[in-house]
Amino acid sequence: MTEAEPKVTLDLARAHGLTAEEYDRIIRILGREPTFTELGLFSALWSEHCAYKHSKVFLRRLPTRAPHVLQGPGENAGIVDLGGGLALVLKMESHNHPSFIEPFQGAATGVGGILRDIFTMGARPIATLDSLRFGDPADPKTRYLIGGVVSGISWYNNCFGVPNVGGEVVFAPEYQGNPLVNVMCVGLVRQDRIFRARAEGVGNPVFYVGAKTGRDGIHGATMASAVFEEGAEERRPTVQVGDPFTEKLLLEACLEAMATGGVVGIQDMGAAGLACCSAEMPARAGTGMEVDLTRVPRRETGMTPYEIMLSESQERMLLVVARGREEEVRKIFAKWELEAVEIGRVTDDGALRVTMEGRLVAEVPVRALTEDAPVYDKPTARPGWLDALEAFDPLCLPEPSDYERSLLEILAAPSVASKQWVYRQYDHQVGINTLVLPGSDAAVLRIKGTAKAIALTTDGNGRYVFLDPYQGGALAVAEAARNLACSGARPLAVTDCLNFGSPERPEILWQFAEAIRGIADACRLLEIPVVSGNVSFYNETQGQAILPTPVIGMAGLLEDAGWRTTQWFKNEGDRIALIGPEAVSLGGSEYLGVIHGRLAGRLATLDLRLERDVQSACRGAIEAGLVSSAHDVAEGGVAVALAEACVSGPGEIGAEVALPSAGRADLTLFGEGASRIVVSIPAKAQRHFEGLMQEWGAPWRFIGTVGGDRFTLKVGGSVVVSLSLDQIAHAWRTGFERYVS
Amino acid sequence: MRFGVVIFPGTWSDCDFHYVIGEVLRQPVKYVWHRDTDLSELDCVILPGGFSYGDYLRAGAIAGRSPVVEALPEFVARGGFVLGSCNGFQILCEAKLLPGALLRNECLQYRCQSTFLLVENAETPFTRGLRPGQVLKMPISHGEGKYYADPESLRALTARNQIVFRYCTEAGEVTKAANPNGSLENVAGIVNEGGTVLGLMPHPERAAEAALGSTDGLLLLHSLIGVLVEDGSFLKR
Amino acid sequence: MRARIFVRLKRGILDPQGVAVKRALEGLGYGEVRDLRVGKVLELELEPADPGQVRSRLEDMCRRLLANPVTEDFTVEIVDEGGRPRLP
Amino acid sequence: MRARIFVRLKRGILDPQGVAVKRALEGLGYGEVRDLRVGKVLELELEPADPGQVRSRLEDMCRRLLANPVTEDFTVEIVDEGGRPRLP
Ligand SMILES: Nc1ncnc2c1ncn2[C@@H]1O[C@H](COP(=O)(O)OP(=O)(O)O)[C@@H](O)[C@H]1O
Ligand SMILES: [Mg+2]
Repeated sequence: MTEAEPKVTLDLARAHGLTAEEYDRIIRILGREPTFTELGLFSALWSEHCAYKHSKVFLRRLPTRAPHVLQGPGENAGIVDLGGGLALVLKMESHNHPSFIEPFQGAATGVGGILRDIFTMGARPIATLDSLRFGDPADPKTRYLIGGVVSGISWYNNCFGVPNVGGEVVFAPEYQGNPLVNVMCVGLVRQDRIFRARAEGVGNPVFYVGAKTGRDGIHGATMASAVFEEGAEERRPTVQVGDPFTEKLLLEACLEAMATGGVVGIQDMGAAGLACCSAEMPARAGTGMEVDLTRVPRRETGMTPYEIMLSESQERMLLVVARGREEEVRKIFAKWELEAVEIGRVTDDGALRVTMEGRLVAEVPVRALTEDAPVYDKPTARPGWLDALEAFDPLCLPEPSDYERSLLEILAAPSVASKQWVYRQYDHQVGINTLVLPGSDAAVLRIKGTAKAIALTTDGNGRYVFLDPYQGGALAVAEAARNLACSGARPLAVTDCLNFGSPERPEILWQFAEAIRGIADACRLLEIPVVSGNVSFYNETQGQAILPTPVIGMAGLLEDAGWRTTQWFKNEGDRIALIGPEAVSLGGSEYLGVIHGRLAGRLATLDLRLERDVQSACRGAIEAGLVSSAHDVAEGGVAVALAEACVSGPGEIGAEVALPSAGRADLTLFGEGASRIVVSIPAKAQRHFEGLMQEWGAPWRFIGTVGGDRFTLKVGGSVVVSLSLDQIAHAWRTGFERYVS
Repeated sequence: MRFGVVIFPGTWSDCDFHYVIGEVLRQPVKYVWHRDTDLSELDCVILPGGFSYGDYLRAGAIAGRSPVVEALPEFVARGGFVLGSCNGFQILCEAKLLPGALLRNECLQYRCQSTFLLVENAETPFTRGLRPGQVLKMPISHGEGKYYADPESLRALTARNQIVFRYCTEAGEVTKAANPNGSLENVAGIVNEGGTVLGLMPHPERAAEAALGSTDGLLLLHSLIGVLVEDGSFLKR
Repeated sequence: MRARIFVRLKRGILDPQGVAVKRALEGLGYGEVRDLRVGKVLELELEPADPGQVRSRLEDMCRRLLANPVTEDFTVEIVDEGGRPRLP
Repeated sequence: MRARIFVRLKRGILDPQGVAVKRALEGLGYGEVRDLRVGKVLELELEPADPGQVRSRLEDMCRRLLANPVTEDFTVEIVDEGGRPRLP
């Protein structure tokens, strides 16, 4: 339709990441060859990132319904009922590839994108969390990446003004060429103010609001779906630049405009920009849309329709406004010094029609771009390498000669050590809701005007998923829920971010399918719906996939904010109890990695019913007001959990603990297994506590007492660790920092 | 006392101050848009934290030339109080309502953490409910909070007792380790010559409820509105 | 018409960023750097006008907004199309 | 020996800071600014050496550390004592 545009051929389609079959399908749908702009639209909307073509069949297995779910998957974010007319909006997204290419801007725009997903639903973002994975901490490249990613997140979060209240930082060599940057955001909305990304109302005007369009990130969506190769650095010019200041104005202007009732539907221009919005919004509403690109505010001259449609310039939104309310909406954006331009209208014929300077450059049924996108059910195969890994018995390795040294080494391992260096660069208090700051199992935020609070966490262990994707997936859910239980909360909902290698490889797709099966089973048994999420495939460099890493973001509710509980010991003389089973394993443990440099073995079996009972027991004791501290036993086993409980709080306090022998002392101290929580309770609450545990049917035992200025561990009657608090605190506080500063 | 909380494009502690003044202290409070210049209904103007204009160029620079800030000298001249916290302090310095400037943190990183403040001057309207030497706990959250003034200005500030708060340890020692951003002589907050304009980097509004870890920030506002604090150690205005 | 404005920290004020960059360069083997300071440069594209007048407008902008007189110095350069400074 | 290095955002890359400063100048009555971009300038004091060699060392520094090749361009100038650039 335009002379200037290149002729579309199969080769060009291939260069756009489309297969020959997919290209045929496009021709069949259109009944003709696509124009260049149309090819761009198909390549973006049919990319893995937008169409979920390899994951859709598996994602259907996730439980997404529950009475309190107001919005499940399918919108920009999920929504759950908080009671009292309030709702919580949540979503997590990855920005892995952009962050590898340009860590600062990549991570920053990752934050920007997820914030827009939340406020596009009408909610005010109240917290973010960031879940990060990097390669070898000693590699200078890793230091460069961490520095860039953390300062990018810090810049965007802090400038925008949302507290970052938690997250993770984990290291493993498998992430060396492909770090993970996942950001979760939650927002608060009144239930009568929820907005959806639908282009309703034929004849309604379509408004473009926010920043101008430049040539940023064109092909970002297809890039995120392409395997990294040597020379990927040359793709660099496609990196987007963030402007958190403009985003903050966009937030205020959008919420103000939404409050007038003049806004019908709204979606952020994220991946695949205007292309994605102008197809998805009418598709959800069963309408069509007409867009005149001549009116789109541009930052650069000579932009083609293709570029304007596919640009991923940040801080932009598409609004459908009620006819007659245009002036009202325009005024609000002007007040916030933002552009708001009418660029099109909603139509009734199900087509997306794009014009520029009077020429028609694309005309495609919106369904063709969205619902008709290809869906694959590709083969999966259990990788052969697992047999040898499973057969490995960690107990064939020599027992450490010095347990004190081993404990200090694990505490100082950068995946275990304090992450204060990271979170002190993030504002975690703006909004004055954060009751439990970063540094405990879960962050807790109050809901102003109510007695309630919410708890937030992200969890995922790629080592577990690598060794046993089914259990690993389930364990991620179990651990997230356990973290919430430790803080006193009842889980409400999951948002996930599933980071895997190439789904075109059967072994990777098997990992993916199994992990989802595990997540689904755990969510079903623990009764936690999945309300939103994201899939990030193709996380590999030169055929080397990352550890399969599903990250579970979870939000929970405390009916009484006063129940909130932190992980550190508080009072001399408090009794320490371990709730949960004895069974643990060194397979896939942090100990095996740090001390023996191996990733192998079998995981301890997760019993989901037991998990549920342990969590209920812990929460029950918290709600009864018996618990001074509760800490999930995770990486590093019970020895690390106890040591952290001694030194992670505002004041340090010692403990004396005696554990029954579970065989070798390394297994007892550092063995990892699900469903275990260390709590401390005042001695006078002991009776009451015992009764409650009985009631919930959770296994438990007293293992020691809080107090003094040493940390002492006995196993089977003999002292294996006796360290001063200074030694422990030093190892744990400096372990991460020594690599980054 | 009637409070006005100013909103610049990019301000984010506005709601927090509004909440603390309105809901915790139960005082009359309203928002003031950055283009408003009529402050006649107000007794105290709050310049809250945030990244006004993205803090582009220099923190507080662009906001320091905004209409509402240009109206402040007259407001102060007729007896009004101004409290600038975090970005508000930066704006006050940029607008020359307070001497000196705030530079990038010496560690070159943003810092969000709890700090302790030594009260040096308990004679100002913002601190008369406090004792000299008292230690307050208040969080900071900034990337450009290193106070700087040339030696002469610093001497003048000291001579006139305009340095109100210094970063210190929990025990009240003013040490290098207790200084989170490299501020000159640990300066955390200063007042103008008249004592009616206070600028400080810490966030009093984040230390206004026990549930959030400290109520020391309230003491500043209590002092201002003349409520008896502590053990009645100062007289109502 | 093009101009550039340099804004730098006054001599005597510590430039921690400059120190950090200098140290990093040393670490990479560039020991020949004796001193390094980091400043800002603003590159402006202006309506054509009399250079003398432009210069004085630019200096005004610096005094009123672009430089903080407490901590910063500035210089103004009118440059030709190739980016080379024109003499005043 | 003195040099200065300009590091600026590549053309086409959004400069939000430049946009905000330009708008602020407009607000102060400086409507003549058509475009404004903010960059960094590094002013270096170096051991005396052959200018050609110095230039190539400086360019190395830029590529290895001082400029981000993804988003930034750089130029290197060897300047005389008065701060005026020497020709290459
Ligand atoms: N792993 C997942 N689990 C559950 N829902 C998912 C998952 N991945 C994607 N979704 C849902 O599919 C929809 C499309 O996701 P996505 O394309 O990531 O949204 P966006 O367009 O905002 O990036 C969203 O509603 C999202 O919540
Ligand atoms: Mg999105």
